[in-house]
Amino acid sequence: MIALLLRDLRLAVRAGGGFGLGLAFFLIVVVLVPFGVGPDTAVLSRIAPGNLWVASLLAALLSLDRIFALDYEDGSLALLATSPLPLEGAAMMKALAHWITTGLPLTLAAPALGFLLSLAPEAYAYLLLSLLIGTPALSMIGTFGAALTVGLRRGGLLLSLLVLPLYVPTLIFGAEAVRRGADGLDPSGALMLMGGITAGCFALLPFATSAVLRVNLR
Amino acid sequence: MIALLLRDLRLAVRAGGGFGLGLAFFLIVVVLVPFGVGPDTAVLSRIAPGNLWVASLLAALLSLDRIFALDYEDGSLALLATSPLPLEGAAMMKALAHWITTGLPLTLAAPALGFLLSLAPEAYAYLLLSLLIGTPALSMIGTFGAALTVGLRRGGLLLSLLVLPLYVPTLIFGAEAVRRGADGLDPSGALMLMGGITAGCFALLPFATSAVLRVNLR
Amino acid sequence: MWEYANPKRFMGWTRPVLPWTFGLAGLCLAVGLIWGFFFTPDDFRQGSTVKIIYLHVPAALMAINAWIMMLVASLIWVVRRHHVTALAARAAAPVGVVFTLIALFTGGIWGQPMWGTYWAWDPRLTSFLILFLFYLGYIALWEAIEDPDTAADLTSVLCMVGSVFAILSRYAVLFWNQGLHQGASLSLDKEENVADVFWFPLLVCIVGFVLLFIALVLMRTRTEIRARRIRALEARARRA
Amino acid sequence: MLTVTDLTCERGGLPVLTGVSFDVAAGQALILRGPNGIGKTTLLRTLAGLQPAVAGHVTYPEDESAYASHADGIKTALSVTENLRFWADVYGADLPRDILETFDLADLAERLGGTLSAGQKRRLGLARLGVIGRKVLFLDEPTVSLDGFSVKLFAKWLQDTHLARGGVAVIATHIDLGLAAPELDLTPFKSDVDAGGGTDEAFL
Amino acid sequence: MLTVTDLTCERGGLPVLTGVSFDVAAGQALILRGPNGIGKTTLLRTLAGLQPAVAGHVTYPEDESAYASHADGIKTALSVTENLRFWADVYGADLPRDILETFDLADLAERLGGTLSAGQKRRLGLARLGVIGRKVLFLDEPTVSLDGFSVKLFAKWLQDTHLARGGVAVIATHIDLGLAAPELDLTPFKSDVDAGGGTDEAFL
Amino acid sequence: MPDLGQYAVEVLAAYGVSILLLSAIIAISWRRYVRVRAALEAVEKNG
Ligand code: HEM
Ligand SMILES: Nc1ncnc2c1ncn2[C@@H]1O[C@H](COP(=O)(O)OP(=O)(O)OP(=O)(O)O)[C@@H](O)[C@H]1O
Ligand SMILES: Nc1ncnc2c1ncn2[C@@H]1O[C@H](COP(=O)(O)OP(=O)(O)OP(=O)(O)O)[C@@H](O)[C@H]1O
Ligand SMILES: [Mg+2]
Ligand SMILES: [Mg+2]
Repeated sequence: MIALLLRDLRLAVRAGGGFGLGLAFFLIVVVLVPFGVGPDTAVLSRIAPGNLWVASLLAALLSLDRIFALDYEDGSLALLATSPLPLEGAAMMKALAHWITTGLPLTLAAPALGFLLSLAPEAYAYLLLSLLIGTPALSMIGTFGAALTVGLRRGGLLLSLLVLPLYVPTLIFGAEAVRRGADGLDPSGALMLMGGITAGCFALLPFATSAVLRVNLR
Repeated sequence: MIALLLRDLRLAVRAGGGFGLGLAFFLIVVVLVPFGVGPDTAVLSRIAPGNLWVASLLAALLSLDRIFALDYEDGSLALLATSPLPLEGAAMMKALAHWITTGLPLTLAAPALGFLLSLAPEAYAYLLLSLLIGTPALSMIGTFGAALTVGLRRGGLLLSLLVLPLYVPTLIFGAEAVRRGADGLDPSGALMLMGGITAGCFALLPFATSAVLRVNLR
Repeated sequence: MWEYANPKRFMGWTRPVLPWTFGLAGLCLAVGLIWGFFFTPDDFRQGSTVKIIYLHVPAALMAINAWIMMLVASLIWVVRRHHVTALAARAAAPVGVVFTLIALFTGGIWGQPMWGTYWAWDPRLTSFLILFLFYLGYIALWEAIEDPDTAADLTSVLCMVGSVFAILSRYAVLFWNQGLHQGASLSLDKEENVADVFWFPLLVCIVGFVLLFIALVLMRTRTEIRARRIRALEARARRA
Repeated sequence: MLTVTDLTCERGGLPVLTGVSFDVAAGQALILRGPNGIGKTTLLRTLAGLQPAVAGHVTYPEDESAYASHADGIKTALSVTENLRFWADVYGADLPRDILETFDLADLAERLGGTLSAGQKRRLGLARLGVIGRKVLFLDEPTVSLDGFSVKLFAKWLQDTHLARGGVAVIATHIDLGLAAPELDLTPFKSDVDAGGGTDEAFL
Repeated sequence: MLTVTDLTCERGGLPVLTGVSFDVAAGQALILRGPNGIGKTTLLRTLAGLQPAVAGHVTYPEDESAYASHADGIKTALSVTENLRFWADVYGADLPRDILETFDLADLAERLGGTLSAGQKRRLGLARLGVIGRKVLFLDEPTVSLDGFSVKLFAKWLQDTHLARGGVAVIATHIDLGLAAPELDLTPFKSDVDAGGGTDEAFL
Repeated sequence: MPDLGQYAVEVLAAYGVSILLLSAIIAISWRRYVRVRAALEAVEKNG
């Protein structure tokens, strides 16, 4: 299982800076918002928590379709499914690799970008914490969506359509935690609920993912 | 050339509602923003023009990597390049097909979504107009970006990274036009500049695209 | 009981049932809507807008129930692999979408006189928007997959996972915004029930919507079975 | 070691092959023959457990099978050695020391998968079979794109290493591998147009 | 009709083949032979104009060539007929009436590309060559995955239709096509380790 | 026609659109029902 994780990470690095790209996309989306919304600092700071969370969600989304697509096309997925590796474990490793290449760098970079959007100073700690707790759930849910659409050409867009509604609870709790932090309220409720979602996702979704993969390989 | 356009459109329709999906993604991004930003109508209405433009940009972006990737992988792109069809024409047709499947439906649906974000009533006409003028440029620029990254696995993210900065002028003028419309100012300057960008893109980018494709096929 | 889910048996027993269901649905809807629209008084506070309730509440109820029916059908498909249940779930989704749209639209229109806005990010309204998105994704997945059994399997899993997340979203949305929307007051035992003048025609309308849903799902399931049979026959003919 | 009794497999909702039965003893190979589209790939995928059988039984020792498809599962961004080591790790095996020589890949050890020619890629795909050390192999046209010399190399490995160690192989191919193995022509097993079974059956 | 003089082609920055020269007269085919990795694919891509030659000349009538690669360019969501009609439209040609029979695709005419077996796909890829009506064909292992019968079908089309009409074909293959055509073994043209040319030269 | 007062537009729009949507789904379902039935009959006759 570790072999799969290492291979995926190595491939991400080899294929032209897999690590940097999610991050760069995050940066660009965050930077685009002022162009669209206008340069008013009060408005920007007001919408900063939501903005950062939506941007990280989109950054996570963008690389989802590659989680299984390449392995499916070159035949490795069928070979993996007939290998001694349990497919549930493979699904979990895939999600983990996705998180390490997108969720983690994005979390670490978010405070710097909060700065660009004049996020309230009190909120930085909660921004970091909420992303740290929430992004693994995004990766796991996304892996499930990627497994659903793996056989389909043009799956990218359908994948987003399926996954985005599933992201809603995580997004709400995440942004709410940061917003509460910025307003000086207690965000621990939201954080705890989000932790529950993440734990639940990792407990259940690997099974759904592997079931769906088996169907798609049939 | 028409054959290529028709084939691409047919493929988009066959592959599970190619038309609807860009639209659905647009809808979802627009809907997610309030979850991130909070339900306050005043804030939402304030950021609505930028929001709608950023969302349409992201919806256009998401389907870009499929413009050439499938044809590249199954070998049709090499066959097309050695066919009597001029590659510039093929590039233009690809952009056109992309616009018809994403830009156009998105433009038509934008007013309905403006509604959800309580966009100022005066701005609807300009929203429609600016998207109608601007989205073809998004498709053409995106096609160029897709040609740049066609040989690369995991091109999707790199593609976004390359294309998003190129989208900035279109975004600025588009959102500005809508914002001015909402504030009751005259948006014709921004609209005209955007028209210039679109015309320029269609005049020059097909050549750049075909040059880049030839290099990638080598 | 399960044998009625065999495609041939299903086609057999639904043929006579279908026109009756449609007829009854039409009757209930006509009675309920005409009663409600023409023969009920205006509310002292809401004026004539109470009349929207005869469309809004049944549509909202059925929008949720259609999804629940799809969930049950998906579970049956996964456990017992009866083709008809999978096809019935597929047939129900567009009907559910229409009910969702009606609930959203009538609610929005009602919002203008009551809350002064067509759309507010109220939890109930927002949950419905999310439900709408789930319907869209579910239908898109069905449409995107070539092989019908694969499609049935994948959409079933999506429906089950989606249901869990839909419930989570409901709680999340409540957490996010307290909202303007009215609480449930249709319960039969509560004191502060809607006045009887509104309640009886509403009940007839609800029955009408339920029957209409059943009729539409039966009809569309019959269509799906026939389409699937065409597919199977053509595949066999090509093989020959 | 491998017993197949009265197997029916389907593709696209309809049965493709009906009543396939055969036995392969340890140390034996079986060559599947039949024209394009008869159902060789379908049969191999069913044997490998990638798709369920409509009827019949397949028995072989558990956790001892491996499947090689038309596609090789080679990662273009990993080198030849890295590709092989990955599969060795997944199967918890060691990389046999002479595996690169056996499949004439020694010169290419550090080359990236993406820079191999069609036949070199295929040799790498076959080398995976030597790495994972499974006893029951299901091979779908393993020699596509190989030149005559490489075909012999592969046949030799199969005969002298895999089968000699008591392995078993079922191989679909259109060419002559030069193996002394029984052949099974699938044409007689082609399903009748109105044979029962298959997921479409309920609708016919 | 096709003249190649002193051609050098490169792959991955280094020359692979040096000094390849041959002539193919109208109505003639040439079979390229050589072990895996010698450079057959590279040579064919250079001839087809997909990559530039390092040195030497290739001449053939303009707008008369077509290339068929390892991949077939088949759209899985289009039917067999739609796939062929698309290429006919691109080349401004009509769909020959008997093309489906020629390649034994008549039964599959309405099937989607994605539901074909490996060999059926390949036959569809070859049928494209019959549709576009080009005179100079560069074919890279055209018979991969084909059964014996289909190989004969293809050889017959090539001999009786394409070559008989004055066409030309250069074919890389590892098997015996049963064509009466001269063969060219590429082994002698393999580039020296320190042969000049190639984009890396400036750094050597 | 009952007197709908100041909210006539809203109430009528709600009824109009709802009935339109219901008719649409019924019409679409019915049209497909008829078409698929005819197609199946054609296939069964030929097969
Ligand atoms: C787009 C917006 C709306 C949506 C999606 C929506 C959704 C729903 C749902 C799901 C129900 C039934 C659930 C239950 O009975 O607990 C319901 C009932 C109801 N809605 Fe709405 N609603 C919307 C807007 C409105 C508006 C603006 C009003 C008017 C003020 C309104 C008034 C009512 C009433 C009176 C009921 C019946 C409550 C009861 O007695 O149970 N709704 N709505
Ligand atoms: N998705 C599908 N739907 C319907 N029929 C299919 C589908 N996939 C394959 N088939 C058909 O099933 C039959 C068996 O295909 P299979 O791939 O097993 O053949 P094969 O013996 O491996 O052929 P080849 O030698 O060409 O690889 C073929 O006739 C093929 O056309
Ligand atoms: N991107 C690359 N970088 C470096 N070397 C490469 C690259 N691609 C191919 N090669 C090498 O170039 C040589 C020629 O490859 P080519 O694909 O032309 O061989 P081929 O004769 O077609 O072989 P086959 O019969 O296996 O298809 C091979 O040795 C191959 O390893
Ligand atoms: Mg096969
Ligand atoms: Mg080659």
